[in-house]
Amino acid sequence: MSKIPAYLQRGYITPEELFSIIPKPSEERLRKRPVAVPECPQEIPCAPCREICPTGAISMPTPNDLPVVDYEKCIGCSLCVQICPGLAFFMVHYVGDKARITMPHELLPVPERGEEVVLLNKVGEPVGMGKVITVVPREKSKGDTPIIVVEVPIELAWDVRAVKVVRE
Amino acid sequence: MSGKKIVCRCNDVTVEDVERLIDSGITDIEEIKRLLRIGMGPCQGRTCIPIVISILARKTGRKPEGIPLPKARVPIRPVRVEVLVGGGDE
Amino acid sequence: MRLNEHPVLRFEHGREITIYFEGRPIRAYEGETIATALHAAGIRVLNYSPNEKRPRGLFCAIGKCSSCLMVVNGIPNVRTCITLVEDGMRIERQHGRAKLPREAKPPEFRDAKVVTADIVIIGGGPAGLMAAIHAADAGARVVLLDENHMLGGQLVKQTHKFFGKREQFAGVRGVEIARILEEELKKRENIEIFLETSAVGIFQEGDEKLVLAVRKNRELLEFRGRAIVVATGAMEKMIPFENNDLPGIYGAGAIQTLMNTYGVKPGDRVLIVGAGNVGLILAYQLIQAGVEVKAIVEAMPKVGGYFVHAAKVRRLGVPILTRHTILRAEGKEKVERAVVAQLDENWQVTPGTEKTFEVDVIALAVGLRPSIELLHQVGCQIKYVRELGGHVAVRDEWMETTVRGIFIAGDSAGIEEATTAMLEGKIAGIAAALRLGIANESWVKGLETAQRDLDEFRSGPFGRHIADGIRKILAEVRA
Amino acid sequence: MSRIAVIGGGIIGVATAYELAKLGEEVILFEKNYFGSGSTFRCATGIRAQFTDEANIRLMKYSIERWEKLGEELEAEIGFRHSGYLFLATSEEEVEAFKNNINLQNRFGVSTRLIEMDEAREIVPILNTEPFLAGAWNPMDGKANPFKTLFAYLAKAKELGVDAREHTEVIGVEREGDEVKAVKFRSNGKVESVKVDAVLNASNAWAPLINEMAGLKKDLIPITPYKHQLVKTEPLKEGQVEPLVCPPSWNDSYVIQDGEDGGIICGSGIEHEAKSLDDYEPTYNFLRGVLRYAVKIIPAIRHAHIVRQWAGFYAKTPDKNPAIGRLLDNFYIAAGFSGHGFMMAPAVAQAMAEFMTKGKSKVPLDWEWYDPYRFERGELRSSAFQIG
Repeated sequence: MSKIPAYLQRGYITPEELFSIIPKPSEERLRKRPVAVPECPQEIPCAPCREICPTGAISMPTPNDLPVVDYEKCIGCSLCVQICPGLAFFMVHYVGDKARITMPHELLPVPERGEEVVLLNKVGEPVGMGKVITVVPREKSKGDTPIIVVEVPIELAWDVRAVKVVRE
Repeated sequence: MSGKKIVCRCNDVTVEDVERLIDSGITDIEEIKRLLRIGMGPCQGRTCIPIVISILARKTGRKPEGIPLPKARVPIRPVRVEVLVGGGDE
Repeated sequence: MRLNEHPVLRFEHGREITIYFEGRPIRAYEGETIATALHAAGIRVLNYSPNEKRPRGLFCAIGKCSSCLMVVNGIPNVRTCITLVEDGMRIERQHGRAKLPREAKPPEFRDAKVVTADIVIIGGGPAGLMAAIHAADAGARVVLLDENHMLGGQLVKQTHKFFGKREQFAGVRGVEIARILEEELKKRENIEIFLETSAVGIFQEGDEKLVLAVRKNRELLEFRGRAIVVATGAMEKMIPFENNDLPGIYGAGAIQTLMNTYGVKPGDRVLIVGAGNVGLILAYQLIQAGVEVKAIVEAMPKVGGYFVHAAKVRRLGVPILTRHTILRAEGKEKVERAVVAQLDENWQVTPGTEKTFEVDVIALAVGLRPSIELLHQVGCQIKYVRELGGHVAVRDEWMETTVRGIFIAGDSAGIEEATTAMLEGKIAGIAAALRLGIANESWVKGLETAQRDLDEFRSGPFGRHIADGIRKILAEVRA
Repeated sequence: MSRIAVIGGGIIGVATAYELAKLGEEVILFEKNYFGSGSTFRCATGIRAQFTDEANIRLMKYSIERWEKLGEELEAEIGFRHSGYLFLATSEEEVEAFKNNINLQNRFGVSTRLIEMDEAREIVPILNTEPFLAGAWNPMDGKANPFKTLFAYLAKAKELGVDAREHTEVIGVEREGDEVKAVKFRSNGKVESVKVDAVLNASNAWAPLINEMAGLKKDLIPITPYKHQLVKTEPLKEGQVEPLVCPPSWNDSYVIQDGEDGGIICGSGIEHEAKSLDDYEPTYNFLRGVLRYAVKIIPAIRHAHIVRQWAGFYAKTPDKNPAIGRLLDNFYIAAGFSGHGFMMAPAVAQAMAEFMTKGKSKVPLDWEWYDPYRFERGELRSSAFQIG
């Protein structure tokens, strides 16, 4: 029996594991503009990201292949984040000492622009607070999924993948 | 409430009941079905039969492939008698 | 316990009415089932079992497991999970085996309503809908029946977006796919639809096939046609553990029905057993409905479903305990706690690893098996194929079983996905029309396109497993 | 001690194997499917002495006496009880016929009596009394659990050394002159042969095939399988329809509560000749036809749910009486029970075992009446009354 990848035993993938499968965008590229990074390490029959990408930046010879993003071709439009059925696409953009993470948010309440939210890492632990920069509501999203951009400390750029909205 | 592992809800048959019968030498699923009345209740065997097959496979070393599924019968879900008699009756 | 808002779904209630549970008035809405209304009112124990007087509650929610039998208006053995509420209904818990009412009048004997068509399609889920659309386009007169009050099968409970390719509805939510297919169906004048209609048996009378069915639990129907497509989907497996019959333990599908069809929360704190796609998707749906998921336990050493589904619930704080199993449920009349433990390499419980979760719901997502009862009953050859979820009907590349004129598609042909169910439905619908000589040869092309799409979909690690199972089935046909 | 092969693992074969072992014989028992899979496990569970001829009345009176003590003898719970049979008359002519039958039955010690509908309603509280004029009621008739009974016989038989083989098909009977010498059988694809001193053909519907293997004419004992179907409701509280209730003029339709789970079993005279010996396909015609009458007997059944319909064989002879006796020097038959095998088994098994080993039996079985050669001679008996 082949060895079971650690991410399948735990249900989440560490940055090290992820970047052993796909290349990590360069610091320069991360600072230029948002770049799409698929956290999709498993061969499943799925192709909407490739189909929706306006610049052909996502390569995937057959639907069962892993999506690989050509970071230079990626214009940071977020359509892949909106459409991805597995909610596995994220965009990362380094801005000063912060990182802006674009992520899907299919829960209620949907945060508002400017709202401070609890940042959750890949196992749902709160790791700090962050500000919501942008909200694309469900009606405006190409994939019926609201997406939000959240500002997080740069060192958490590869950890924060969800938020929790806490209101009085 | 005792910690029973229920195989058949319709007749309150437990894993232990099935194992005991198999240990006594009854290993044909048709015979197990009739002696414990598994699959003869209102659920018509939907929940219990796969569990019995897996217990049988485990206890006898047979493959599930080799254990025949007891026949499904008309009607495949319970139907009220008055419906069968007075068809078309609203 | 009723859901007022949901990030994806909108709930439309029928008229508010009153039903009486053991004399106590309870608010209910027209269009919902008795069990749903009772559940919303916090009533978990529906009856006491015949021999051991064990409390029993809702389990399957689709009229199959017999766990929800109650006395309704004096009539015993009513399946409350599929019987709709009516104003003023009197509902009592059933205690074991029931007495029939002492006074009754013999009903009149009447002929059943007869509906004829070329092809009778049983099941209005993704497979049946696609079979109907394609058989109709190929020129057949089609009648489609489904047990539920709406078309779409399991799709209507799916809030997540589907995988696959764009032409296979990838990126579209299940609920939305159901709506699109239903619209397509209704555009076609040669399709007749019967909802709330359960097929209960197939009889072969010469060249004609008779599908005996019951509508709304009170009307007998005879569907007569020359070909049948059985697209009856799947049902959930159950596993034995201590007190596995305690009220508050549900099949995953039952929770989806309560929550996503009727807008009723199953409880407050849930333990899920099984980290296949069903368990993972359920966890996400529960969180969407505002229910806390304490953990998912999985006996295998890895997540069985898609990794991306696991990652979605992990980042919302749900632990996934692989190599763990449920030992027992605890509670007096309903679930109060669940005890789990770790498994070693030999699938034995490691002593000292017991963990207790304070939960009021245990959801079983331990796998599905094909609903083959009709196929088995009518005499199709049945074979156990593990890769396809258990016993399945032997069928050829055109989805035709060993009983000529009876075709299958979707989960009833082998547990897979809605996407493949739709492709199989297309094949079965076209094949049935071809076999009857209704469709001309040009339709073979469409059928072959669907076959190629299926091959492509199944070329990954998940699909290869299925393809292995299908090869075993096809070997049986050739033998 | 001689070695006897019993062919057929239904109630007659299993019970006779037990009786033979009890008499010290070495018995090998063959069943091609699983035990009980032929007609026994498909039966309607009823046991009655209300027949219309002396031979069957006397045999069944004795059989019921054996049934009473059978559980004790086999040291197992077999679910036998005196739940009675209630026949209902719909016309004055039928009431007269009932009276004649009752006289005959009383003459041989069977306690049947004519009752009025008030009493009938006491016996069956949910009975529809309106269409009926009177009932023939024998409280000593009854029912038993066919599964438990067969397995109780089988367990005891094995204890006494019977070599009981299921999924083992007899494929040949070796014969020299008027004697059978060996039985050839197949199990798991393997063919074997065993030398025997005697053979009993207890394979009911399949009996003509075995006779043919023994070199006899296939139609020497003309047995035709008729599909006799039943439908059953979900389990219900016991005691609602305890006896078998049957208005014979309504196409022999009947209802009886299963003694085990209380489900109501409904049968009828609607029959179809089986297309083959594996044609157990239930028919739509029967499903609706049987219930049409059942709801008139017990109107409250309308509220119960049918959970299954199945078919078994009435292995019928032309006069609907079984063929019991000797066919060759050491080749015997007890088959063609025409629907009465289960109820007759305790008596027939004992009689057959004694007859095979001692040439005579103390069971009041009229060997002349059941003589297997009567068909060849064209001497048919009066048709045995056929219910459950």
